[in-house]
Amino acid sequence: MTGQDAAPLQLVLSDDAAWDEAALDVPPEARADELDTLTLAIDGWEGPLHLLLDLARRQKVDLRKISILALVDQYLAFVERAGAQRLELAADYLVMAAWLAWLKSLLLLPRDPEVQPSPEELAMRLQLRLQRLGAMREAGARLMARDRLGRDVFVRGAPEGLRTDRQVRWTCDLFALMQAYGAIRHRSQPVVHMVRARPVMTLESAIVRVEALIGAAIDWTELKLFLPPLEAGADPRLARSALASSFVAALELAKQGKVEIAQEATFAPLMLRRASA
Amino acid sequence: MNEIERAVEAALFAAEAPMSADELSRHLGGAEVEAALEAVAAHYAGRGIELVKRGDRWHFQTAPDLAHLLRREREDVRRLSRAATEALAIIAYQEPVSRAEIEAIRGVQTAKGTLDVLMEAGWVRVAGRREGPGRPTIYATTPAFLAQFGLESRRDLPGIEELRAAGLLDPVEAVFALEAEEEPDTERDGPNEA
Amino acid sequence: MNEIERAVEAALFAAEAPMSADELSRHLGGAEVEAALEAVAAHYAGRGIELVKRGDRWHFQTAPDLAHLLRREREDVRRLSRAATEALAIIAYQEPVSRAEIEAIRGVQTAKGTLDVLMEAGWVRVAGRREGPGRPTIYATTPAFLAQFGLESRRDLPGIEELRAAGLLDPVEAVFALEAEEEPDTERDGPNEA
Repeated sequence: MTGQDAAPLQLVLSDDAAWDEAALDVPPEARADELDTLTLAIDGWEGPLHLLLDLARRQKVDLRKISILALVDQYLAFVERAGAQRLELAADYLVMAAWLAWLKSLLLLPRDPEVQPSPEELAMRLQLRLQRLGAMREAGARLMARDRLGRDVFVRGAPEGLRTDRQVRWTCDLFALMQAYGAIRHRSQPVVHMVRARPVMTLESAIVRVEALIGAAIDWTELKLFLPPLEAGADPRLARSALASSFVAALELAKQGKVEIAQEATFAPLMLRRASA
Repeated sequence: MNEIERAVEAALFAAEAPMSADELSRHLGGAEVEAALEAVAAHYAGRGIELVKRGDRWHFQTAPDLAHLLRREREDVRRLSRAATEALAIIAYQEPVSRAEIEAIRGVQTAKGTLDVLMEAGWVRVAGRREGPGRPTIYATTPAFLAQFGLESRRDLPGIEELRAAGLLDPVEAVFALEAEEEPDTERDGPNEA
Repeated sequence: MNEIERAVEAALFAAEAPMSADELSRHLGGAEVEAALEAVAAHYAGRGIELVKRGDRWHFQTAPDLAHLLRREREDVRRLSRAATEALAIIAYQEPVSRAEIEAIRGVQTAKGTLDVLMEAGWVRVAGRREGPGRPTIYATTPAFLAQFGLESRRDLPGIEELRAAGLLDPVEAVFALEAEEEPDTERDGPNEA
């Protein structure tokens, strides 16, 4: 154990900002020199590795030559005193304490070849971790101490600014123009439905015709004979229309009680005669 | 270059606004800056930037003959969109037309930006207002339009018959006509009779 | 001083942000600017302002030795917490690194806000993901980081060569892999867990 053990224990729960003021631009070594009393800056240490590093720095030797045993003792002493002061330590500080106590026992006890890796190698690895963290802390401090933009060096206060005005040059060719116009013409053409005039016999004319002819026919007469005669070259569809219209005319006249309709069998000729009553 | 000149140069460079000799002197702890200002200004004469005095305040600025460097124009070539091409075609064939007329002919709404693009391209101009309800703005083509499309005048625009001959009119109907020839009568009549 | 040098000087003076030689060349209509940049930089050496290269970008700034004259009341520079400073150093010296790697070196968990602060300052960026288990996000520094700390490149990071030679910048992963291989879980967990 070192002489620092005798120093009065002082607990400082510093806030982060205060830490910055103290720590940032000052190399950690310099700070360690100033600390004659052991200051527990829990927030500043962040974790057990930071505390270990801080303790290691107090040995005032190159981190590579540090005495791991002494370091372990200091750390354990710290945890012990924190416990005595009823200071709540985060669990990871205690986990580290347990691990260090175990490491210390390995280092002090006669060598057990079964234990792999060897305690010396474990100690070396801890040392390497401390070196890495120490290197990064120093690097951070050196970075912060550089000539910084906006603090030590300044850019132009009121730059005119460079502007790139984008100008769009539009292109189009005559074919595209014509194509577009064609598309519009097609799209905007009014939709016209042409209904072709077709020779038909209307229901009205069929009723008139059948009613006129039925007056002369007293006997059953086939519906076909009521159809108008088909002229040569006439549209055959006119005949179909006349048949359909005449049939419907017959039904209509039957409904009116003017004719009677008979059919002997399915698809047999339709027969008409004047209603008897 | 002495230390006061260096300080003057740096301070004016970093300043957010032009500074008078007095302000500068105060900023630099009371140094005598007049001679330094003159020396620095002389040093920059003919360079890309210069130190100038406006009123009683000094500041750095770009050399006037290089002012064009501060604003650079970049050209992007872009193809006219379909909507813009259609609008342009309508204006070309039927000018002068209002936006409402363009919309009526296209059968779709035409965004304000579409006409803006055509005017930005320099092919379409506002040709006054149509007398009548709402006095709508009417649009017509420009000489640049004729130049772009290699036309002597608007009369050189292909006519409807030429468009038809080129197969650009009613392409859908043409396909139908072809089918009609091949189909028997009865089938074709079916859907046509109403 | 030739015209390209004048143009380079004027453009960089007027620019609101550092510019690479390519950007500058594009802005100046494709001019060959490399030689001019070197010439202008040489001309300003020792003056109150200087032309510096940070990463591949150039900008004018005041000479560092004049800081005492120019330092303003209001400080533009943010103070970083110690955690953020360490994280920044780890990222800068060992980029690209994952959060887990930062934590492995620092021995403590890194608060969410720590990396956010660095990214908000524009000094650190997400540099993709590392191929491998969990595909962790990895972080690297930005050109603004180099400009902020006056570094021409990451090679100029203070002491980086010595640290590399001492093996202190070896990938953390490798160290971990070694430990994981050789140590049973319980032993390894001791110092690692935060």
